[in-house]
Amino acid sequence: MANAKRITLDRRKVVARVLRDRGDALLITGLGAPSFDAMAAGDSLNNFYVWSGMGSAVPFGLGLACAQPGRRVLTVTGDGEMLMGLGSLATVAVQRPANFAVVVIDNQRYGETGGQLTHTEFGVDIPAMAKGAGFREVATVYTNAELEEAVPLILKGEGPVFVTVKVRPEPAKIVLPPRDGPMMRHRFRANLLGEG
Amino acid sequence: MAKAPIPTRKQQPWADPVHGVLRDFDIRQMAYVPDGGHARLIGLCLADPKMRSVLLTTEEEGVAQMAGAWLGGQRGVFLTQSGGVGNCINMLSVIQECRIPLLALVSMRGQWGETFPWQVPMGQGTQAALEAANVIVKHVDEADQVAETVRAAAAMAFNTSRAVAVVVSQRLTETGGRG
Amino acid sequence: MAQAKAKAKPKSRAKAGAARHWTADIFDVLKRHNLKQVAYVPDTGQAPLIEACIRDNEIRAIPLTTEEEGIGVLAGAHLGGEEGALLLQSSGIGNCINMLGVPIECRMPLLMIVTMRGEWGEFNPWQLPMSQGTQAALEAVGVIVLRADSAERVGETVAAAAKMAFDAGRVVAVLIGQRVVGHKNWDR
Amino acid sequence: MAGRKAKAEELQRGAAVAAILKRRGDALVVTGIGNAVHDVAASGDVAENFYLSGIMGGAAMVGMGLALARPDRRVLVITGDGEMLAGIGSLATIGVEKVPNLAIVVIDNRAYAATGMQATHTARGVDLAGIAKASGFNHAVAVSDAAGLRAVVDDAYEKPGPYFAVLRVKSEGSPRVRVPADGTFTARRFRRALLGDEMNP
Repeated sequence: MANAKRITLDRRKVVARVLRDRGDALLITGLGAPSFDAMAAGDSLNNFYVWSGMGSAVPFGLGLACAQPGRRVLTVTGDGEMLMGLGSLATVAVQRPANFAVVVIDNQRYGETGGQLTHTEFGVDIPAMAKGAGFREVATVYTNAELEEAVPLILKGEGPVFVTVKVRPEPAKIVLPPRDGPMMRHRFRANLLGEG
Repeated sequence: MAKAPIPTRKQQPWADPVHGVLRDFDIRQMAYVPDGGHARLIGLCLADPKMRSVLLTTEEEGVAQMAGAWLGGQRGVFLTQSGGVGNCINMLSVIQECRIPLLALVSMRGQWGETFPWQVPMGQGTQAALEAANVIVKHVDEADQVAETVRAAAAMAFNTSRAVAVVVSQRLTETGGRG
Repeated sequence: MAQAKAKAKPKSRAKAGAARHWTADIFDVLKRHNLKQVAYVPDTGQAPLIEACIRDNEIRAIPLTTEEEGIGVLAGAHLGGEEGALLLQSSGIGNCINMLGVPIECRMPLLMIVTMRGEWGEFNPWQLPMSQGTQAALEAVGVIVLRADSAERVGETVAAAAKMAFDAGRVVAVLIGQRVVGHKNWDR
Repeated sequence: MAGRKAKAEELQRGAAVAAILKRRGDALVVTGIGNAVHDVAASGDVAENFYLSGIMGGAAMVGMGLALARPDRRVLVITGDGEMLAGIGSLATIGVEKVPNLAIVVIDNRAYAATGMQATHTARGVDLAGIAKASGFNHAVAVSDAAGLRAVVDDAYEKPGPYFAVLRVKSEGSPRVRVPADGTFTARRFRRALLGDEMNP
């Protein structure tokens, strides 16, 4: 049922487009391909790549958004990572952080383990779950035109915002972000807070 | 179900005999989160008409499913990566408290030759965490020992109503996909 | 202990104030370290502490659906310059073991206040397997564990743990013994 | 989020569960931790009940494993909103598996009754039925009055599953009922009733 529409978008272009106008937005990326996508779009001191603990990218973003209400906070993650932390949608919705947006790059595959199909391939509608959880703005994007509409929502819309972007399943080339955790933590905080 | 390429018998030679053992034990439900280490075994189970393979969102669901399967008179097997073990510790208390048989196959990360730092804390703690949950752990790092170890673990799990995990070393699960 | 009346409204208990409640000592530590986010799964033992956090204007109290969400929330908070604490029951530890790899790997501070079930005088057998393995499971992934088994020791133990967490940058759990929390008895 | 309106909930949890169980026939019942155990046991502590007392978030998946093992029997999971919230992901797993003989009934009092009636996420707008629908359940409803309950009493047994119902009940806990606490006993009692003497297959 989720596959009624054709999926044509390229994940790397989607993430690059979303981040192009990010300004000083803070970015948390989920394990795997979304981190590569964000890295390919250009490393930034405002990026933090979460490399383990599947299901943690959304609560990670929530904590950051609560700590930095004056900044836009984005979590960009994949469908498999999001599926591991569905309860966090309810937790975010209850907190209603106005500065927080979640973007799920949904290729309907577990990219890191060989491309096995995820629940979204079989009709699980994560944006509708986010709606049920109580997110303020929810959208599903299949086309470039819909993406152009969604970008302002992601970057400026009153949150919590949830956007799923359906992308083609082919994996993109791996562009490895830094993976030394203490280093990433230092550089992120030093840049944001002026301290270690 | 999965269209992903399945690792060859050459890459994961232990998987086919393990699948044979699962058939010998009349395993009817398999629960899994996709995982490169178990990829060949998962593929064999998915292709097996006698097994119902269930794709989970998180690993603890699989432990609960195994409990339900046993209550209903079927045997199951639960496949997880070592990280997933850390999601299951609480759910394993149900298995312990009810003395429900559980056969778990764990593929290791963060252990043999791991190059990826974030896998190390959980990988190094996997066996201790399982033992903290009173799971009997059988570690195996020789390809030709995996099937026999699974056979012993299954015999123990289903005959003595215990939770038994076979932990398959990263030495045997790497398929060269990632460094 | 006071806890025997499981149905008593925690609010009134906190205010009743004959003897100072041990949760008040924890709250003082949280305030002293200027914690801003407190993530929790409701728990009878810590109810007065949770309520104090909800009432406090400087603390954002964040209810979770499951405990592992709290590990992510507090990692994000730390990146954003705020510290916090996770309040949970011992069984919830078993949901967090994998997620704890994140703060451990990144050397992020994390303070967990864990009320024990399934040990001192527990009546519910289902609580025992997890609680008996709580400390071992935490240590399996490298978490530093401190214990407090009397109400008087709670405040200083949490204070010591908070220093290790926030000053030394470590992941620390304080296990508050069920002897302190009290045990329910539905058999009467 | 229709349920957020301050409309007085008419349903009383014990009576609602009793009404559902009255026509259970040979259905198998799995309960989640806490008050649901007492609600179910109050209608009769029978061998075909399995009380999952030990953990938050596992009841739906125990029900699914059981339903897959016994496609000839209706399996009913009766649990609370807090327990269901702790295992939200299992809704997606069940939605994908499309288990036809599984029904989940959530007794939603919008509070963690076992720990002092703290508000759960459903008290603040989370719509569990909407999430179940989004997960691929065939039917997902939320009811809060007698007419709605009557429909659930039929549909929980008759609608092709997976079926999901939220019963919005008064915000209260349940009277305690004596329930066997020993899991090794309830699990084996359940299997003996279901599988005959086959105690060690």
